[in-house]
Amino acid sequence: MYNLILRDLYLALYSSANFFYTSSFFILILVLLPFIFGTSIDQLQLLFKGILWIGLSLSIILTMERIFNTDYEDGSLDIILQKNSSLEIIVISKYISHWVVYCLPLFIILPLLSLLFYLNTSDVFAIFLNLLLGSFGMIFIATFVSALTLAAKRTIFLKAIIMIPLFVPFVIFGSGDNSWLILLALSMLSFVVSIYVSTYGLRLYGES
Amino acid sequence: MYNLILRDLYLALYSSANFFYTSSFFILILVLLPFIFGTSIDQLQLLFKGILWIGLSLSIILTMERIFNTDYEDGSLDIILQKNSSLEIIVISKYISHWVVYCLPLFIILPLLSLLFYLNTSDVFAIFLNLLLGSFGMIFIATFVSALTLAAKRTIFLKAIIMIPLFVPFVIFGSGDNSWLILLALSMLSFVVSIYVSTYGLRLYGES
Amino acid sequence: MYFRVTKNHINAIKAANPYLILSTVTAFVIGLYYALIQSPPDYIQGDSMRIMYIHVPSAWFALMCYTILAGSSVLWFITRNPTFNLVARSIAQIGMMFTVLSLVTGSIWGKPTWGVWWVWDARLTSMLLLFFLYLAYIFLWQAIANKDIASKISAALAIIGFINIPIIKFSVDWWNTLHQPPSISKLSAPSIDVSMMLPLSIMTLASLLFLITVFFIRFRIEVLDNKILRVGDEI
Amino acid sequence: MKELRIEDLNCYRGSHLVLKRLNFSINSGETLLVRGDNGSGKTTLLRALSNYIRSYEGNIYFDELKTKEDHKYKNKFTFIGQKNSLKDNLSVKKNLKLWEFLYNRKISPIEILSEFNLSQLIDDDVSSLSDGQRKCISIQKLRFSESMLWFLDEPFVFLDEKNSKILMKKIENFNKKNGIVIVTTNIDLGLKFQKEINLNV
Amino acid sequence: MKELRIEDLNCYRGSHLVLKRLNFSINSGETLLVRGDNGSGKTTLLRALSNYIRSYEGNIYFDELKTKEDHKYKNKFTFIGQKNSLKDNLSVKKNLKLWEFLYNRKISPIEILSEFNLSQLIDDDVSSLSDGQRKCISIQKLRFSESMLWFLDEPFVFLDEKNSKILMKKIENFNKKNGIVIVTTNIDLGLKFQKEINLNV
Ligand code: HEM
Ligand SMILES: Nc1ncnc2c1ncn2[C@@H]1O[C@H](COP(=O)(O)OP(=O)(O)OP(=O)(O)O)[C@@H](O)[C@H]1O
Ligand SMILES: Nc1ncnc2c1ncn2[C@@H]1O[C@H](COP(=O)(O)OP(=O)(O)OP(=O)(O)O)[C@@H](O)[C@H]1O
Ligand SMILES: [Mg+2]
Ligand SMILES: [Mg+2]
Repeated sequence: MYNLILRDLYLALYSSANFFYTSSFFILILVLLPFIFGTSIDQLQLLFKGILWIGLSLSIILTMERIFNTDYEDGSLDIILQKNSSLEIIVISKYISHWVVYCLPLFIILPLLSLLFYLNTSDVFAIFLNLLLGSFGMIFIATFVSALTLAAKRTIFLKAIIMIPLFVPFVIFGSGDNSWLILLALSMLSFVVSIYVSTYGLRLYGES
Repeated sequence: MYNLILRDLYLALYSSANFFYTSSFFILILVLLPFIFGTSIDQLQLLFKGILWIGLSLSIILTMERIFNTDYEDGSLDIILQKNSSLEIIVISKYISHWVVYCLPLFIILPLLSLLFYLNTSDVFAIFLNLLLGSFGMIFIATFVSALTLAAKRTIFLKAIIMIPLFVPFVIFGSGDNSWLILLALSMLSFVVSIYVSTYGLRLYGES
Repeated sequence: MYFRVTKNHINAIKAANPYLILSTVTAFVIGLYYALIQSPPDYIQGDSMRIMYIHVPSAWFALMCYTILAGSSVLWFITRNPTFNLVARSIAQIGMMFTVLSLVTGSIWGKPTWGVWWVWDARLTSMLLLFFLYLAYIFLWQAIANKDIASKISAALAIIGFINIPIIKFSVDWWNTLHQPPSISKLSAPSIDVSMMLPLSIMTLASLLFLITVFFIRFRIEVLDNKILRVGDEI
Repeated sequence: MKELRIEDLNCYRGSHLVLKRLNFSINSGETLLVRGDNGSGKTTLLRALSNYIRSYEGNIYFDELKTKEDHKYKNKFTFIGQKNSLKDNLSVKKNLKLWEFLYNRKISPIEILSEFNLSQLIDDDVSSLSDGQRKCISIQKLRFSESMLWFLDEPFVFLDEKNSKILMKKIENFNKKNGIVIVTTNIDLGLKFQKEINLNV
Repeated sequence: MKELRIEDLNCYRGSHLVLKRLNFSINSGETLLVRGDNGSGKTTLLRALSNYIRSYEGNIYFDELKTKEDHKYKNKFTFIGQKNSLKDNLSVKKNLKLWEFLYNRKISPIEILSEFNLSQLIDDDVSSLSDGQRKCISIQKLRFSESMLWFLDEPFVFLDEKNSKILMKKIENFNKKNGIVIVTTNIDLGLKFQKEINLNV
């Protein structure tokens, strides 16, 4: 398991998807805001949270192909399946490595970003907590959709139809206040579903 | 030229999720706006325009891999380069097909969306015009960045970093009022730069 | 025939290195002495304005480095002399460093003067974009395996990105923003007190020396990495 | 009688001189077999002949025109490499339709597939084909362009004996119609062609 | 003395029965050559032997244990297919590092590359290697797992004569150490192995 995670991190570090890129992406999205909506502080504070959520969902959607697909295409997935004792371990290490690579950067630069958008500490903490719990859930969802689409080809539309509605509750509750309990529940629910469906998808993949 | 455009449209129709995917994502985001940012009408109208611009930029960034990269990876680009009399024609037909597939949907649903946000006709028309001119320019930019980065693989984020600064002028003027002339000028400028740089990128690709 | 880097040039650069380092350090010591101890505090801003002595030179050099970067890329396209390409590549990192420095010092300065770390005005934001342009230039070069092509492509990017420079430079005049309009670099009478002018000049000189030192070190590495010396000239 | 002639061709890949002072010529109706070890530059040679690589030194003439400068040269050759120009997630039929657009030429899918006896695969996804089946379809790009030059980069790889024979037959027929073929290979296929060069030093 | 035994193997791909009542067995120290036309199911067979395909009928035994049920079977075989598990945009060295993580085993890159005389490519990007060079590296996955079974799907494809010989030598040495090898091919390579089956009907 550690090996698999290390490997994914190594891969992310040296191929395009590294920390810098991801965090720059978020900063850049946020940089567009003042140009569009003007520089009034209240306005920007209001938008900040919403845009973070949109940014997070997009960056997960944008990169979900990388969870299993790239490894599938070049045959590394065969080795991963062979060399690990259980499918659950594979799935869980993918959660971890994908989260570290594509979500963690957001949380590291979040304090900086909230400075730029004039938020105070307690607000930042609430946003942080919501985003954190939400990002877990969204990674779980992305992983199982990615595993499912490995097995069943020509499901691009299916993929779109599954992903987006599942992200909606996270975005709605995430941008509300005091909703971390709901997000926690949602994430736990999606964890259970995801671990089950992802391993199912991986098991089917061999047959395809 | 028509053939190349038809081919891209055919391909998009049967394989690409993103048409459906991105447009449904942005409809959803727009529909979710009240949930994310609260429900005052004035507020929403203000946000509406901005979110459209963010949506447009993101959906172009999201899909730019498809302008040249997928064809490059499976070798179709070799055929395209060989069978067309000039690189300019290839680039221009890519502009058209990509715009039809990834921007047109937004303009088709725009009237519907603006109903939802209580906008009046003249406002909608202004927004429409700005977005239209801006989308041209942004497609030009996306195309040349895509051509330039052909040799660099799997670099979604890198492309985003290059592109977003270039999108900024569009977004600034686009979300202002009465700025269609500036947008027109910007688009024309980026057309000139793009056609030159894209053909340059395509010419280099063969060597790599 | 165009100018070529030879073994002699490289050796000269290598020989000059210790002197450059020494003079940079000296200039910084003197400059900081004047900036921090000798010069009077500003009567409105107090001691916080001392950060200007770092902020202003690094902002200037951030812009200057990009100008050199874009300029040598253009020259490289015209003359195909690989030396220009190496100059461009050597200057990029330094430029990025100055950009970061001016962003950081600027926002440290912003806290006491504006009350916030950051404002979204045109100059500041375009400076942030400049940082991303540097970043993109450096990453793009690394992301392309064939270095021949990588140089061409990143040169093209550098030239396109040059649009940003006039935007940064004139943003303060064009848009009404919070940021200080030019008071020093106005060509006619500088509207600044001599007691501040002196440390600022020394600090500018020190930063310039620093730029040159780092540039030569990087340039030497680039030359050695890229084997552009003629046969027989290898080191 | 047309001639493809290479004069003193030097070609770099990266910083590495791959093709070194290469000279040869072939005439209408002939096939040239290019042999060479892995990494000896066979693929590079074909890509230079196809104008994808243009930074070579030396000259390539076809019909006494420099290929780099002849604007009509584009329509005179077909290059079949290892990338098979097939979209994995589409059916064979839809892929052939895409080729029709690319080459601007209509050919019935059945006609194309039946040559290698693959008609039953018409509605299958490309991703579910075997390697050999994919290769056969890729080779059929030859049908789409009416060119006088075929550049085939290891075309026999993945093909079984039956399909190799079909391809050999195609090459022979093409030669009879005055076509010029260049085939690369890195092993001894036991095939006889009119001319042969070896890129090993 | 260990034995790999296939009994009455039926295997469907999609709705299509690809392997039909297949029976054979091999013992330690032997190599089996599987021949068959394109689409005859060679790759399918190897993937069934490697447990990637599990929906077959019939049984596969290794060392008298059903492979489908033996949890330790995972560590007993290595499958080398057409996909080469290399990331195009990384250097060879970094790719080998990734393999070290995947297989949880450290081997010096030079040791791996020198076997096929590729040491000079260590810092090159995989995307700039020739097809044969890539294939050689892919085959070296064999070094990473200490298994008793090698399943090689058309391993000689893209290899030149020299490299084919090196691979043959590897197979022979492995046989001497009691390893079992199954090799597929669709053409007559002129190679002699202990056993041979043909999947054509
Ligand atoms: C992160 C925030 C900041 C950034 C990115 C920034 C950027 C820049 C840039 C690019 C220049 C060079 C302009 C030129 O050469 O025309 C500059 C100059 C200058 N900045 Fe800032 N700045 C920041 C914050 C501040 C603050 C807070 C102050 C003080 C209130 C300040 C005062 C000055 C002054 C006095 C100059 C010299 C202007 C001249 O005479 O040319 N800056 N800054
Ligand atoms: N894009 C590239 N950049 C740098 N070097 C390259 C590139 N493409 C190929 N090479 C190098 O050029 C040499 C020749 O490659 P080429 O693909 O022409 O060989 P080949 O004869 O086709 O070999 P094979 O039999 O393995 O297909 C190889 O050593 C390879 O590493
Ligand atoms: N995922 C799949 N879904 C449906 N059918 C498949 C799938 N994979 C392979 N097939 C079919 O199964 C048959 C056997 O394929 P297989 O890849 O085993 O052939 P092979 O003997 O390896 O051929 P080759 O010599 O071309 O590699 C082929 O007809 C192929 O079309
Ligand atoms: Mg080759
Ligand atoms: Mg096979």
